[in-house]
Amino acid sequence: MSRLLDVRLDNFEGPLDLLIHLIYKNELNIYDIPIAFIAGQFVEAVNEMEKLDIEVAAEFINMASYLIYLKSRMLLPKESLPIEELDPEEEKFILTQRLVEYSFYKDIAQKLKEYESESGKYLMRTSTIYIEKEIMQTEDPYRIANAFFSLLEKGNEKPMKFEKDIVDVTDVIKKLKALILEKQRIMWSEIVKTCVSKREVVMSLLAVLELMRLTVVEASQAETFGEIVIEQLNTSEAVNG
Amino acid sequence: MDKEQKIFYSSLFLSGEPLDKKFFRKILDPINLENRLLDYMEKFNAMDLGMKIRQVSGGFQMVTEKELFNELEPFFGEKTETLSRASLETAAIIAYKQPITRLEIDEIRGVNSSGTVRYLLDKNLVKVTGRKDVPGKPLLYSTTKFFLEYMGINDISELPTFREWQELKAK
Amino acid sequence: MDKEQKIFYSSLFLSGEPLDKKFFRKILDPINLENRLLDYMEKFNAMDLGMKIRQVSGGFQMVTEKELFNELEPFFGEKTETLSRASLETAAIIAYKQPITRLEIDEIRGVNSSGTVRYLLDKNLVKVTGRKDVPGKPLLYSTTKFFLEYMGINDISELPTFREWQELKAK
Repeated sequence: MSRLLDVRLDNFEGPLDLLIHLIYKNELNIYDIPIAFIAGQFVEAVNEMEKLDIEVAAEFINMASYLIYLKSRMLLPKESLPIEELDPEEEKFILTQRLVEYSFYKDIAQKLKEYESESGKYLMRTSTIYIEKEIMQTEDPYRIANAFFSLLEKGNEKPMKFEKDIVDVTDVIKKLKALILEKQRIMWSEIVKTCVSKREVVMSLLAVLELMRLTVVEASQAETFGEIVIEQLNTSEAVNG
Repeated sequence: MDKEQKIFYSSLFLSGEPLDKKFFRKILDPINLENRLLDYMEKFNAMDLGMKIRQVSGGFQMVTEKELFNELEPFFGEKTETLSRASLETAAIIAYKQPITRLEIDEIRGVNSSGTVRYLLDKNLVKVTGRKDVPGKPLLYSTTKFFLEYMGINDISELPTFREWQELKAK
Repeated sequence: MDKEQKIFYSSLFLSGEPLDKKFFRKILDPINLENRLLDYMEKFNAMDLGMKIRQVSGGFQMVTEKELFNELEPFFGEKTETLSRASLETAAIIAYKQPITRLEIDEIRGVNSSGTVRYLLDKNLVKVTGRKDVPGKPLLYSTTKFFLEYMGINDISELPTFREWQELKAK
């Protein structure tokens, strides 16, 4: 049984976190890590943990192989290294920098956690209060009276207002004829747009049907619920009628 | 300062809305509580901080002083849009003809008023006060108390009459 | 009490978020204002009302005191989960290195941070502040004003510097 069983890998934010844990646990100097030792510890820890989230595991395994690589490099005599590769001491330095930097943020995260919990004890209202009009901005009752009685007066001047809305089918036919004459070809939806009331839409439909009966126009629809196209039939009667 | 007193002030600050005595009975020692709260309120108001604690129906509320209204209003004033012509017309019809159905309003205005009526309901200027006993049982609308406040009148009867309106208009 | 002082307190009472000096410069006499505001804050806090004025995210905010947390929390506390270690780490990196790309965060943490960054964005603790002028034009992230408010700090510079941290560690 390993002494690492008290810590599960998913308690670590990543391989750097685990490395720092191992460094502190073994009371090592972060600025001068014994690579061979830490590589051994790291690989051991990773090996013991089987049931890992795959994505996280990859990061741990990458780090394990990197440490083994670094360890083996450090064992080889310097002269045997290819020129283009970094000096293993330099690589170790870079790793140390990363660890120190990460360790800084790890501590800051801890600090933020304290801030968070402290700050959370101050309760506040997160919604702004808008002052009610204690001195209420009132509407002038005259405006209300004016709105009402003006309406009534308008109604008196034009007592036939509502009747005027009633459209006559012959008027609609006239309107449609003019439209079709002008455009040759018109969509039903365009006709609907020219209507001011539902009633006029119905009238327009009747008018179109009437114009079709008189073979003034022809209507076609490409698909069910599709757009209806109304086209003028090129007869002199249509143009003049 | 006494902890209870601090809790009283802090609760009112956090709430912003009125808190009733029932609330404070839950959070503070209920025995003889009301007298203490009134005492705390008085003390707070005596400090003259710009905020005041006022008694509202059944409770307390922390508000800002009336004297600061002009300074605070540009930043914290409730946005009151004045009513649009459509809303004004509809409100006027309801005010003079209440209770009235939507269809009857439509007839007077000559246009559909459902959007406007909904807006006035939202603004608490009108309310539903029943159904008319005709086929379809349409809803009846009336103006609210708030409408009276908004108009600065005490009673609907204070609205100008047709004669008064004509006289006013003539001027 | 001075009217200006009352306006200061009332504004903080009304506002649902910290108010910065810019706000008060609009509403109050801007000459030497900051000193006066700090003085008002001190006076208010000395009154020990249960509410406190604190300096946060570059502004002033009225909050309740920590000591009343246990009493007030059941009624006014918003249940919010605290940030996970991953979120805290990521937020820390963004706070110090802003503006920073996700890849740069990943490099420092040694793990993929896309989920965490998204979470912090959702929580309004970080925001996108542009794109880095490198191939792929990756997004740049910075911490928000709300991050400061959430942490109860006035400015990022209040966090320990790397050097300060190293010195502490050396001891």
